[in-house]
Amino acid sequence: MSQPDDKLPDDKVIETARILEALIFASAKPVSRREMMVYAAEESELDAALQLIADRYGPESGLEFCRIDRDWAFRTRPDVAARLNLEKPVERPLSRAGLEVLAIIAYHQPVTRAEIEEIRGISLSRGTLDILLELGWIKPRGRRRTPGRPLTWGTSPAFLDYFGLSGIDDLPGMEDLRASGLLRKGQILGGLGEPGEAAEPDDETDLPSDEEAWLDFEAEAEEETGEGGRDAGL
Amino acid sequence: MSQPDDKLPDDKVIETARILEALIFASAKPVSRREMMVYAAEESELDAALQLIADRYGPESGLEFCRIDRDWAFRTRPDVAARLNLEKPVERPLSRAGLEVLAIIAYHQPVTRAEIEEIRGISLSRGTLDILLELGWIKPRGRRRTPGRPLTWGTSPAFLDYFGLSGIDDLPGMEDLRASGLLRKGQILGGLGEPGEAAEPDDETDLPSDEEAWLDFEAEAEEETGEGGRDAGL
Amino acid sequence: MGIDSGTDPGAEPGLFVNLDGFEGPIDLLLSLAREQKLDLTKIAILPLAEQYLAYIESAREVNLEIAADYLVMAAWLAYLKSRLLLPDPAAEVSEEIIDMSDALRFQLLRLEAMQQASKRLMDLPRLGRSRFVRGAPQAFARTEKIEWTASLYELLQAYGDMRSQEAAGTLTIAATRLYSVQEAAERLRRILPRAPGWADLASFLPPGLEQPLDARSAMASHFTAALELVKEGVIGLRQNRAYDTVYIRSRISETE
Repeated sequence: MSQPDDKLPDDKVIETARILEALIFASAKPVSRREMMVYAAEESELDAALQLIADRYGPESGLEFCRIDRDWAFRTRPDVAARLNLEKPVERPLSRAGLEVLAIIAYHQPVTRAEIEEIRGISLSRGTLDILLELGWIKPRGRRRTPGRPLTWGTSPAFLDYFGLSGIDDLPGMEDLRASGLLRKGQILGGLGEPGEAAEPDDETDLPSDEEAWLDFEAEAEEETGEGGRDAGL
Repeated sequence: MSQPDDKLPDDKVIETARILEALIFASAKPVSRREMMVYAAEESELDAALQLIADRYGPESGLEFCRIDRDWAFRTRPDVAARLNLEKPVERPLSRAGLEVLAIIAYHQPVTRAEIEEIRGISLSRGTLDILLELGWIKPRGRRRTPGRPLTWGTSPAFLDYFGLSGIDDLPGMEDLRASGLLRKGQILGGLGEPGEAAEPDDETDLPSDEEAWLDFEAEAEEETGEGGRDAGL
Repeated sequence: MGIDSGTDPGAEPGLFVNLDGFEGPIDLLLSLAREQKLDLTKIAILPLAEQYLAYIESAREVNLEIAADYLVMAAWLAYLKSRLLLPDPAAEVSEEIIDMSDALRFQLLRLEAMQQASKRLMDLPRLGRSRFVRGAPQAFARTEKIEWTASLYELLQAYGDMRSQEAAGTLTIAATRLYSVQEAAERLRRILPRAPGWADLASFLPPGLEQPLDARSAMASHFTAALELVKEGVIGLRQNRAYDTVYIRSRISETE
């Protein structure tokens, strides 16, 4: 596995190195010499090509070209890996219930917990809203001006960001959904409808900024946990 | 993305480049600037590091350092892939209608469903947009400021990645098509009474750049929700 | 949508006019123009219009069902043709004809450009075809952090499914008093021990159910609740034959 010092790598070796570099990059497992020999005319050419790749992935690179037994693979250099190892994200798809609740909040905001349950026809488990809240995709949107002054929910800027929407208005309306085949049959019953079109005027229309909605929310938390004065909120 | 010519990259930039190279190399999906900024002190350092990586992966490498909109990824070079016998995933081929609609969305974006139908002269069958949406290649691009406020569609970052494009301007023949005026929207045929009127460009074509359409959208978002539009999609 | 007929190619063997292969009237026009190997920018509109009309006519003769889009175009072209054939076109009229012809030409060129663009798009070095991603992607790890993921498609699909079900009429008018099974069970648990012996289940329904839907809903939820209570061993249920009255009795009062 050595390139004679007095000779520059010839074009053939360079070409083989390019192919092997791509092959090893795209392979899920380390690549054996046997697999690589498909692309090289002879053993010495293979060795020269491997040497060329090893040279390209020197200490100035964040990667190294390693031999594992008789197989070859790219690995993150340990010192770089240590800097990259912050948190390992484990991706998990959002549950069906989570998707449904998120969709309802997105389309019907501001919407109360009871209304979400009404639309889904099933009671909401505590964890579902928690996950959405933790994801930062939903946020409190003030209180409904009805008895009990229930808290309403809406989507956050992070929601738009994640789904690549420029605004809530970007969500396809009923017509768009039906036209694209996502809404299957028949007519839609009136009432709940297009995104952004709230069913009833709420308190939150009086709350111009997020900040105030949050204040309101915090006040509510107080009310629930401590014995709190009645008029903590507004 | 420029490194002042009179300065060699300093150690900090070299180190950041190593980390980013490893991060992007290890990821199957394009890595966003936001993810990368975790490892760079400032934007200029990030740009310098990306430039350094791009320089290391020239044509002598079997890999290409690709910009996909504002994200970056390593992909094998197409000329090398032709020589590799890698397993290719089985794809359900898009129908001719699907392909045409995809091209129209790509070249005419943002474009409404009605405009797509006008260009093709035939109504869009249910499921065509649905398939493109399922593939993750298209996404809503805000609403047109015309009566009915129809939803417009555009392509997604995944579209760019799949077709190996850095941006919409890279679409094959885009410049010629723009120059030839063939990307004009609007209805021309079908209205028996007003054949001349129809050829007029519509509102949206008056907005030459995405930026303006964007501003337009933000203004609307502010009106409706009272929240300032964030840089959600970009 | 488009052309619904003739989808079964074996059905009519003698058929030589087939609209199935076309993606709409403009596509048909393009294909007619291509047969003539005509330069679209210089194409004479009149013969093209005539060919289109003849094609649609022959499709009609073999009783093909022709989609409205094709017929609208046919009407438009027939109008254009009549104008073009006008013996002595006044200045105003000829201007209109030029406009119409130009509009048609533009529409043809525009669709052709998009058809070519779609081919060039597919000729690009596509991912998984000519460009490959890292085969062994690595997530850097020290601590685990759950990242919930969802796609816009899934979100829209979930919403679409929900609304589709709603539209099918199973879940309607949410504001009315529909009894949940849970509520019904609580109600039965509360009332039943006070009732002596076997009694009609219907007599346990809450009062004031004027709407038939409300009554049906209450009956359904009370019946389901009753089944659950039977499972718990709290009550007994009896029905003498199918569709007959359902009787209910508390086991608790029985043992006491």
